[in-house]
Amino acid sequence: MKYLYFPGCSLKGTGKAYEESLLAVFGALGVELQELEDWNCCGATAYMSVDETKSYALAGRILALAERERLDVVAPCSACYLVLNKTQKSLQEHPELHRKVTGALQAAGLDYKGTVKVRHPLDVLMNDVGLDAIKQKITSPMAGHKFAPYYGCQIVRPYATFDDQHNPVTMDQILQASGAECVEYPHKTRCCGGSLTGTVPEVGLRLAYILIKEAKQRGAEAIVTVCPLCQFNLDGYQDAIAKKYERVDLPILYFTQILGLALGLPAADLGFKRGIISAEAVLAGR
Amino acid sequence: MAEQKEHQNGIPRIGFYICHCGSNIASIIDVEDVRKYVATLPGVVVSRDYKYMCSDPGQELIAQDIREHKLERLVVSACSPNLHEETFRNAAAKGGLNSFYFQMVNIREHASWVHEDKAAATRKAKDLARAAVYRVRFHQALEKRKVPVDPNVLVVGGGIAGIHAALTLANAGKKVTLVEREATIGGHMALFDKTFPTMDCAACILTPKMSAVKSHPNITLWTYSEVEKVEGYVGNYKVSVKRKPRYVNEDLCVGCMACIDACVFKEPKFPDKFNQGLGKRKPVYIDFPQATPKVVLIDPATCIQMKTGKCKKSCADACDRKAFDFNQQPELKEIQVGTIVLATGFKTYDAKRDALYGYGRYPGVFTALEIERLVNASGPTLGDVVLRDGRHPKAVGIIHCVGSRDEKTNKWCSRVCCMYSLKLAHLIKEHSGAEVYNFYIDMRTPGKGYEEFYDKLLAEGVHFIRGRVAEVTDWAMTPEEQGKLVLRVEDTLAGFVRRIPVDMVVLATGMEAQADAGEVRHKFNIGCGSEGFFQERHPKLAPVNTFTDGIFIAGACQGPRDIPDTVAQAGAAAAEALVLIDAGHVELEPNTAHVVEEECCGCKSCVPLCPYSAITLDEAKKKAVINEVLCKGCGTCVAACPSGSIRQNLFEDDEIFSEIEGVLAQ
Amino acid sequence: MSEQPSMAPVVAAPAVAFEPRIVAFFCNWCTYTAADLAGVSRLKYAPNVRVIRVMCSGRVDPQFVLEAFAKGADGVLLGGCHPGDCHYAEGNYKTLRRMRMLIRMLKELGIEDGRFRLEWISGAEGDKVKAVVNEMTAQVRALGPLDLPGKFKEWDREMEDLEQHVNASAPQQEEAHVR
Amino acid sequence: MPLEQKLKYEAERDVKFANWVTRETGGENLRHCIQCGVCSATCPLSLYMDYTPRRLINLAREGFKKEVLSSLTIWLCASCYACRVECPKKIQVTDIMYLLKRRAIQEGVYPRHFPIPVLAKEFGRMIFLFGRVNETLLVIDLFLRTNWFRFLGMTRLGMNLMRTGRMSFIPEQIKRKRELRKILAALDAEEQKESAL
Repeated sequence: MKYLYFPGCSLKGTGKAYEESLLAVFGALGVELQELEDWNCCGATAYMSVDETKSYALAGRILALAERERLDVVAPCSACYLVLNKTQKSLQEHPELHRKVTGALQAAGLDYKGTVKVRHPLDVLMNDVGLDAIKQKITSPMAGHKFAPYYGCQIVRPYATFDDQHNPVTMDQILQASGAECVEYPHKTRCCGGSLTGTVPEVGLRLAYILIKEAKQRGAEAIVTVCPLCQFNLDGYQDAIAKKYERVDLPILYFTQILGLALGLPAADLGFKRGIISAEAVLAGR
Repeated sequence: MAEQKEHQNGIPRIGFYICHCGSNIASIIDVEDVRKYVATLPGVVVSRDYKYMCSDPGQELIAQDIREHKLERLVVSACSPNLHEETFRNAAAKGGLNSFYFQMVNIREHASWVHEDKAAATRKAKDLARAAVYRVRFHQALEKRKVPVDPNVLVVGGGIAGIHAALTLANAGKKVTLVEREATIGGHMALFDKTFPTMDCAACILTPKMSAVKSHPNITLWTYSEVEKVEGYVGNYKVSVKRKPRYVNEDLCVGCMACIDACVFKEPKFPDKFNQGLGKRKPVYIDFPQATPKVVLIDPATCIQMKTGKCKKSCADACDRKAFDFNQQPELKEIQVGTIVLATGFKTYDAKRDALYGYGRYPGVFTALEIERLVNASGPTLGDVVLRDGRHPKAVGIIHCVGSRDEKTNKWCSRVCCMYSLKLAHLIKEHSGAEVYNFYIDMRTPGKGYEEFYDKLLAEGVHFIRGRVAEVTDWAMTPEEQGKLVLRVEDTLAGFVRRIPVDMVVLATGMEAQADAGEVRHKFNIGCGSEGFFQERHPKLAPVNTFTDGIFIAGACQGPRDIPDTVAQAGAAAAEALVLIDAGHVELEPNTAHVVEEECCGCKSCVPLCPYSAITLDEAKKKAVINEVLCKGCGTCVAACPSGSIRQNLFEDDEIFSEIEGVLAQ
Repeated sequence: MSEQPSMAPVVAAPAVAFEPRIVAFFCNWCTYTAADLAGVSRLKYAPNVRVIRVMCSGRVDPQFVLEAFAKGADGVLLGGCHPGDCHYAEGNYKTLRRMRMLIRMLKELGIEDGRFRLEWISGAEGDKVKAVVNEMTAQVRALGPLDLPGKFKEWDREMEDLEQHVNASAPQQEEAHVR
Repeated sequence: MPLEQKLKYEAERDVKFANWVTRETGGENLRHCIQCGVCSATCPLSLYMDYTPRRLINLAREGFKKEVLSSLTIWLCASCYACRVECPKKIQVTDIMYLLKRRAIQEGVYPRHFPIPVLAKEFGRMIFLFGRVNETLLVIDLFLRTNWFRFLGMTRLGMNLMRTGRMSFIPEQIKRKRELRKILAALDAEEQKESAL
């Protein structure tokens, strides 16, 4: 099993722990990831507010580069995953946009056909690797640990390609396969406010506080997420939350970190030291 | 206005008529221009335009011209032949011309209504008229075929639509077979407690009709049965019906229910489907006390005797009539009927599909049908409105349009939900005293006494919040919300978002076509719209007819509707069947195929093509023969015949080739 | 149209735009009814299609299609019930089989793909009639005129020229040969 | 308290603006809105907005351009797509927010001191320069351009990120920056051609 890997800016910056744990877990499961050569930023949500066509062209370059390799692309960052999927759909549905974007790409010697498949790590684990294969490789199950599975917005919205829009379950199933328990968490797909915390803190902090507090009340020892922006937002601003509301101190982890532990990988390889809120309780005894 | 000219040698004398249809045609197509143009075509001796060709004076004009100008062919440019072909054929006959010396041109549905460019539409009208003028020269004089109509009728579906249609037909003296899939007739109406807006009790008005069906000498009632196969054509259908085993002899059982008391299960243990799973039943059961026929049946999936063969069969022992038969087998019955009324009903939307409303996840969320059973005096709680844990709700939210008016699920308005939500709001308030909220997008109350009913509910103090609920959640933000289900909604009239805590949520689920509507329509060879409901022949003028003659539709199988509309439509379907029966025969289009014997080479390539097995090979002569009674006139064999020896009346090769030539000539 | 003041530059009068002529064969029960429904629903679509009604798409002889092209059609559209929905049980399956062969033959004759189209349109799909007609009109417009009658004439002329040429040159050759 | 004008005259409407929205990608379904409000109710940010998404859609549809473009609503949208998923009429609310944001920036009517449009522009500049985005530099830049005083309050977060090795002051760059700039230049040329028409 081999895929192209599109890390995106976050996984090289604030989301390093995601990259470290993802690569470790995929390696342990025998899935090869080949980093896309000379990839650029996908434009995320911000660039769309400035220039629509250019924003699609940025994503278009990534897709065109990927097409040359004839492999599915794995995009672990939710924003990248959405932008790449949205670009393909929009170009397909709007001929005029398609003309402009492919024209610009051709000016730089790139060819876009729209043939590449953009996948999420959860999708690959669930549908290509399979739960049974994962379960077989679990060596140190996470028994006794309780987590709140948090998917965030952009991996199931607006395009639910591999999971339900309102009640996604793939990560729940993977965490359960790791031996952990998932709390019933109503905010699974509620927005964390990540794109606003840096700019309008009073708004972003409230959204983050709601998510963390509810997870805590439902007995979770950590929130487990799939998105680097959510992780940064929920992990990085707990000091500010403490100042404004109350101290919450809940570790925010990536699902790949939990799965990595269950696969018996050393915590040091899984980026645990990168969490601002310490996850010692989760690591206890390992 | 008219052009007239002298007759040309060798070509039949053709009359051409173009209709204005008020302004429907004339506002887009320059009818005078077309009239003048057609007058120049070979053979055309009269060319006229007229305000309404289909009117009496319009038809009279044609008949008179035929006599006066000795017309030999007739072309009318007007609306769709599906609407008025018959009208003008009759006009031709009135003038003394064979009806089939006529060709119709559709310039309304196919031109003036669908084009905006006047010049292009007029060009199209000319092309189509020319094609008809070229074609009609080759028309032959034909006669319609007459076939007798069997007076017996099949009604499929025993809901209120089927019941009403069957009784109407039976009261008119016709023999009716009523086939129902479930163990009892009554359909959805039997589940309801009250009916809007009059609030009369559903059972009080339905059960007398159910018993009338059972006791009517002209009705044969087959419940727990399904139609397997339909063959034949209008007036002469052969139908196979499968009667599923009840494991109780229907003729012997008197419905005393002693067997149910005697069953080895002392307490009812299995989910009761009739009560939407809110109550329990035993393996031997009857859906409800007034079930018709009043005959018990056994559920083989839960009965110990059926599963293991090792039960002491106390039920059978308790039966003085010895009605039990654990070895009963399905039975296949064949009947002969002339007409069929389909009244197969609807199913309700599956509330689980809208995950955001939490049905199946939060026990406090109910479907409207479940509430119908809860408020029913003979339901599982005897009319007590309680939550699944036995508590009484203090606040109830009714969410409208669940599975309706939503591009993601069903686009249509289900028509009944506003009204039944009002009814349930009233009943819940009456039975429990709870605070009731209605969440609606638009209130749709078009019906006799419906708006007044809405007004009454407003006066009763039921809350009406205009907004589509975004979420049902147990996430509490305030102490009052603890332990409640919270509905988040924009009160669009007030202009802000509200959170409303309730104990019980009722989902007003919409109406959908039956899950197997697709299969059923194939069996009966009728059409479905994209929503899955059966397709009527014309949305306004033939609402109970289908494209297959002799098969009629009634009730919610054709689209969402309430009880009054359903009953009215059932009566209409029965009347349409009676029209055919009383006429005694039907006339069929003479568009059958026939073999020109001397040209047939006996290659047999046509024989397997015919879906009706109308073609055989005369072994002695080595020539194909077509049975005209069996032929339905599709023309597939005509197109396939390598020697060109098969011809189809009304669709001869000459006719179609000249139409092609005419449409393209300039 | 012609009364409108011309917006075009005065120098060159634009040539009359090409308007494709498309002949359609619609089955009575599904596609013809769908076209009626499009009318009743007042959907607007391109005025380039002329419909010939048949009871079943199974009646359509490939010769009808060829004849339409030969008589000057730029495109031919054939509409029937969806597979499994035929009013006559299975006429449309036979159509499908037959038309697959025809499509191969049209290719041989040099008639482009987009000029012949087979569509399943049920009686409820008025909007599909609109979409198909508009799409096909645009497609055929892009392909330009087919004009088989014109080509036939041209071919006839070429044949005549060739004949004349052959007749004119033959005696000389014979002479040369004799010499 | 100043009195707010609640009366609107027909002359205040800009019908062209509404038509423009329906022509943009994502705006096509604008007119199908039945004002059910599910977008506002599902929106986690509607409580901060001056107009709820439902009201904004209504204002845009009616052509109240000034109100729409100067509203805070469009800048508070976090692009979580909850509204778009719930909408019974498949209105692409998120994309409408995007296209309104772009128009507001174009027309220069966004609130100047408001950091979000500044961030959006800064983001674009960084992509043009490096091909990738460095979150650290982006944040610093942002605060310096809007309210540098706030930057001081964020030092704790910066320290934390440094401690955990998640902060870098050196921007990641792509190799073939010329290729990327060619693409962007081709689109600029296209736009010039269009506006010349």
